[in-house]
Amino acid sequence: MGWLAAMRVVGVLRGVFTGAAFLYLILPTFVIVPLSFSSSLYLSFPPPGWSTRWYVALWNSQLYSAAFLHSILIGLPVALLSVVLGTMLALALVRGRPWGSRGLSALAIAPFLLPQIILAIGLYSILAKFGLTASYTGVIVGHTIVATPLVFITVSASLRSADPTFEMAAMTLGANGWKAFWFVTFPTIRLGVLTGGIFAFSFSFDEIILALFLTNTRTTTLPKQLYSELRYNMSPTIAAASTVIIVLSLLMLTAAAMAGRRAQRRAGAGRDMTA
Amino acid sequence: MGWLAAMRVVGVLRGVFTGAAFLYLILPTFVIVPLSFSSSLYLSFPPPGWSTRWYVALWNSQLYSAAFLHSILIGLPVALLSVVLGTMLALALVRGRPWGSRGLSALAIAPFLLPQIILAIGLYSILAKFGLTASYTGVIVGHTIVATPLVFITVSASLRSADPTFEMAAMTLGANGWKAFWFVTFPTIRLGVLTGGIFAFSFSFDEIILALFLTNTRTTTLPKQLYSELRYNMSPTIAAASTVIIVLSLLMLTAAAMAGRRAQRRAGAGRDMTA
Amino acid sequence: MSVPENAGGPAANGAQVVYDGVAKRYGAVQALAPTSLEVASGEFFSIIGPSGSGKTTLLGVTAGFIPPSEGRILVDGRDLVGIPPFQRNLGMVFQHYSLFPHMTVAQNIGFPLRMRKVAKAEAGAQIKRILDVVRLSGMADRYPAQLSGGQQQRVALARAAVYNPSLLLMDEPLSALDKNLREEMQREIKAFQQVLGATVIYVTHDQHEASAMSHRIAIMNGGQVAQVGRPRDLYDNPRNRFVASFLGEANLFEVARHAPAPGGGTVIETPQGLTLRAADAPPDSRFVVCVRPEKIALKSGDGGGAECNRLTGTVSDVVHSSGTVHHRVRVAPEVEINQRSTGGAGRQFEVGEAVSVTWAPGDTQLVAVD
Amino acid sequence: MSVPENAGGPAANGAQVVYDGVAKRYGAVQALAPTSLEVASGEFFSIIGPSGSGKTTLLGVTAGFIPPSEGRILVDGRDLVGIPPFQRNLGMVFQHYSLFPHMTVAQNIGFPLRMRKVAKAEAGAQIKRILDVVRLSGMADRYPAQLSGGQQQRVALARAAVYNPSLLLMDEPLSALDKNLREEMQREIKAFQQVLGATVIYVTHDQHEASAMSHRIAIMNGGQVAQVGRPRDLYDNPRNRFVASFLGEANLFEVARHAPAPGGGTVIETPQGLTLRAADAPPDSRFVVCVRPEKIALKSGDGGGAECNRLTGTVSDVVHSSGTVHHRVRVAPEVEINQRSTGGAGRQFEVGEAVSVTWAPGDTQLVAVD
Repeated sequence: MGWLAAMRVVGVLRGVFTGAAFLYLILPTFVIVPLSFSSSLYLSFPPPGWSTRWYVALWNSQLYSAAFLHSILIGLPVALLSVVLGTMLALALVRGRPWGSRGLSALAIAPFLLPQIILAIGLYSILAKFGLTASYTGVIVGHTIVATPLVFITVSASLRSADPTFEMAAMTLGANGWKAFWFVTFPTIRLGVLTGGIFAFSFSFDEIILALFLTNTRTTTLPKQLYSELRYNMSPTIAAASTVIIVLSLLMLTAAAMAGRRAQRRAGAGRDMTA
Repeated sequence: MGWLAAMRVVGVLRGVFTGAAFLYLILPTFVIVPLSFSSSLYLSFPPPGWSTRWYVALWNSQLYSAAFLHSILIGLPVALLSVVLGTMLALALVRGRPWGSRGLSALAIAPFLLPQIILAIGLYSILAKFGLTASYTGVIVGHTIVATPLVFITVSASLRSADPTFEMAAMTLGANGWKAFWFVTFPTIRLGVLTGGIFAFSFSFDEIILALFLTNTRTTTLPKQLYSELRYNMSPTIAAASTVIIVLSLLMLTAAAMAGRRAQRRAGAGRDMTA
Repeated sequence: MSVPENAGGPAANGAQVVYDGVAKRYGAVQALAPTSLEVASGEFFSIIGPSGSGKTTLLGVTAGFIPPSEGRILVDGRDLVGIPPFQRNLGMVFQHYSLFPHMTVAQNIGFPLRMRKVAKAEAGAQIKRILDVVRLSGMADRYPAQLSGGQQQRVALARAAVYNPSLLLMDEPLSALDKNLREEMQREIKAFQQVLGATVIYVTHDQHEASAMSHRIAIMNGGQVAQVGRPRDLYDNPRNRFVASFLGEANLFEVARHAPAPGGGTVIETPQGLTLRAADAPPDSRFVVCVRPEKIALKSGDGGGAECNRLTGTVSDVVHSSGTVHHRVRVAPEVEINQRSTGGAGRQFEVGEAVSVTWAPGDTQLVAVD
Repeated sequence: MSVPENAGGPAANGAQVVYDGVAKRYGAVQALAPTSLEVASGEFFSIIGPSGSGKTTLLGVTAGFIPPSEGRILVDGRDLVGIPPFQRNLGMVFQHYSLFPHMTVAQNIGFPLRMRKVAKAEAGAQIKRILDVVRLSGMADRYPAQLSGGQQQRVALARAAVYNPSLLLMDEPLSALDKNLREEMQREIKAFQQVLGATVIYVTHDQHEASAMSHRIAIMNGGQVAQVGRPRDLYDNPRNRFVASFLGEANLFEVARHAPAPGGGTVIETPQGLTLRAADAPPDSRFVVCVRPEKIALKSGDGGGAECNRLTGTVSDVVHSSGTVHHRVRVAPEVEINQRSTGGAGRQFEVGEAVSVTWAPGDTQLVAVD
């Protein structure tokens, strides 16, 4: 049974490697969490003692509360606009399948992959014309451009895995195009739309470059506030704020993952017996 | 034929909407391109006249050349390290399929989705201990953490679409585990690995937050240089540099898309007759 | 299914369907040559053929998904061309059922009634009635993913039939099921159609399925209808070589020379030098000879009367499968003949044995090449 | 395939395979009950059964992918248990071929030779030889994606056989092909095995495929071997109810009472009040009656001699399919009998006609319930 024993050793080594890789990937982000409970006035590791005073400071900070509110006020319209735009694009490119739809799909994803600093410069020079550089509008427009591809990707995936004969079936059963969409197509991609919306909000909530360029002190977002604080003092309030952002981001990503998984199961249901 | 005519009108409307959506998504990034050919000293739109003087200025700028070199010197090791780490993780989680591999896969993608500013703070506080904050090492470590999930995603997709019986077949034909990997598994995921590597390099080449925190003047990257310039003067040299970055990014994304498509075709080959 | 004789309420009258020169071209490609067919009221009509033969195009044109390039489709005299699918009021069953995964069984079946704005109470009664017919009364609140393949198939049938359409289209509805279930469902669908009284147009690539279920079959090839007829007639009197070889097994012989036989009929010589006798006069066009495996008898050594076709050879293969014995006999270097018999009929032979292969001249079919 | 008689060089001697109490448990679940089987050298041995019956487990244990919980697998006397798959030196053909998409046909076939460090010239000659056998000589430089399904199948065969393994395992190798191609490939695989001389263990869910190709068949059910035998013996003498109903069609009758008949044999009464005669004495255990559809004759009205089984009823269904006529006759409110005949044998009846259903007592099989 030498071969089976060898296989077992390989399995253990694989486990050790996997653990080490995860430490490397995850630790640097989460190192901020213990720092936020430090009793020290400085961001130093390891903390000399423990306290929750920085969370109290965060809670009492007008600047952070305002930034949190701004982030929400920007994130929600971004999610809504991206969902509408991304879903319509996905429907046009995946279901309509126009000539060159592959290339167009790549183009629809490009805004997410191209450097955001260049988008920021470009948007700034356009918005400056209309005097919108420091309003909510500017940053919402910018975030929507980058977040729309996220919705496009999740909705496209839902559409591709949904049986295209669903709509044909609905039509033979008496549903016109609009009813077929509303009663059949939309419910099958609903979870993809939801996932995309969460991603879009989460992106807007975390984004910083566009926020730096397109908000002013009256519309500062949470990450921008973090960034500004960092330049003046390195107090553990930053660590507390970061921890809050991490927790919120993880919650949103978990929600998106769960919605995504449910969508997958749903899509599979109609074709269970195909294999 | 009233219905067919109605369908045609819907088709035209869809085309108009798609075009408008693309203008909105793409224009703000590409508005920088005409600006780079402006004859004006300022970033104003529309340019009063045309010239290529800013490209000449860019070419002669020592700061931009150095930043370009730094970006390459950081991007290449990032791509290499991400490819090794991401591929090994994908093999361990997709092929090894340990208990909880779904949750672990989500965790492996998390570093890409969590806010980079928090990673930057966390890494800074760790690297400060080792005096690595301003070296290449720091930013390479940081970029690798965010880029590894990109490789993990592309390689996992390749592995999932490759027939898992390939390795079993190789074994019955006389290949031990290592040979089965080298001669059969690796070639089938090669294009996924390549795509992931291009994504990783492209990410590093465009990234700015980590670069702001973890590089100094001797290791400034191209996006950071752009950012610094913007704060002091708004000359069209920035537009020229941006145009160069856009062109390089588009080239890399096109290469990745082509590799990805080829990989898809390959993976389909073995199962052509399955449907 | 053993449907109760009085189930289903008032059976709809099956529609009469007339295809009048229906054709479909995509640019220069002719997916469907001008086709004229009549399907009688209440008929179970199957369309079979290899993939790409145009059978799916014909169904798509009927359902309204594909606008025909020319021709008319008259259902009870009304031309369907130009009418959108959702106003054609026909039922369709799809290959993978296309049950809506987010709706329960009752909601799926109720969907066409909801689209027709049928009152809730009335719709509930109709759903209940059709669920009884397909024997799924207890499953109304399940989701499709919770059903077996056969149950999903029944829900799809019920959904397509609940509004009593006079025409049901079925696109390979059983191809996703495994063999045993498929045979059971064949019987269920046949019984279901008898209860409903609807006309059924049924597309399949499985000839046995078509034979088991249909009144008549249209065989398609290369965008054209090759032959239409009852299952038995198609097998016994194929119009051309394609039909002869597509249905069942056929021993086909090329013809080198032929001449009228002294006592009537025809004497044929094959390129391999075999001599065959047929009772019929040869058709005008070029033809091949077709002999069905079950028409052939094997005798040991030199048996068989002079009035028969008689070839000699050696047995090259014997297969016993579910009470049927298949012999393969090599009668010339390049020619093997398939013979088949069921039950105790005829002696069984071993591989390598010398045998005579005999059949009556009347069982020698002369089939046009094209 | 019409393989040249002298192809293939020195045919390997087929391995003798002995399963000695091989079992596999996953926790409390018994995927494979202790199984003992002998497969003779050069035998074509099929394993059939419904999904989940253990046939794939048995193949996986043989190939070395699944370590057995107990028992030995002796191949020519050598115990394979504990030997990794890559040292077992057997050939395996997978359901979807598992051809390596990045290698040409020649590289795919050469892969096992490369793993065995065969010299390049020698390997080239062996690849050329096996390509001739599978008639793909012109395809050496193609990639798998450029081949048809049947050609891919042949490459998979060639790759599994090029190093002359004495044992070939095949896991539903034809299930991905369409029906006509499948029948052609059955013959090719059979001929291929005869050229090679290797022992073949062949897993399939298609009983006709198994019958057409195999010397012997093992029928599995619920992790156990239900019966092993020649195709014909399994059909004619099923050991239990599962085997009787799994193979072909069977008319099965429950037994309410039975008694010895005056002239020998047994008289049986069914719960529905039908009386049947069998030539055999009943087995010790509980049993059911099985009559095969092709053993039954139909006669109009009251025909049939007194020495026969004779039931009367009305024809409920008639199907003509490829020269075979299937009748279904209702002989009691809940009992329908399937009858089948081929060619011109017997008159054909219409639905609704009154008929007698007759068969010889010797064709009444008494089959143990379990």
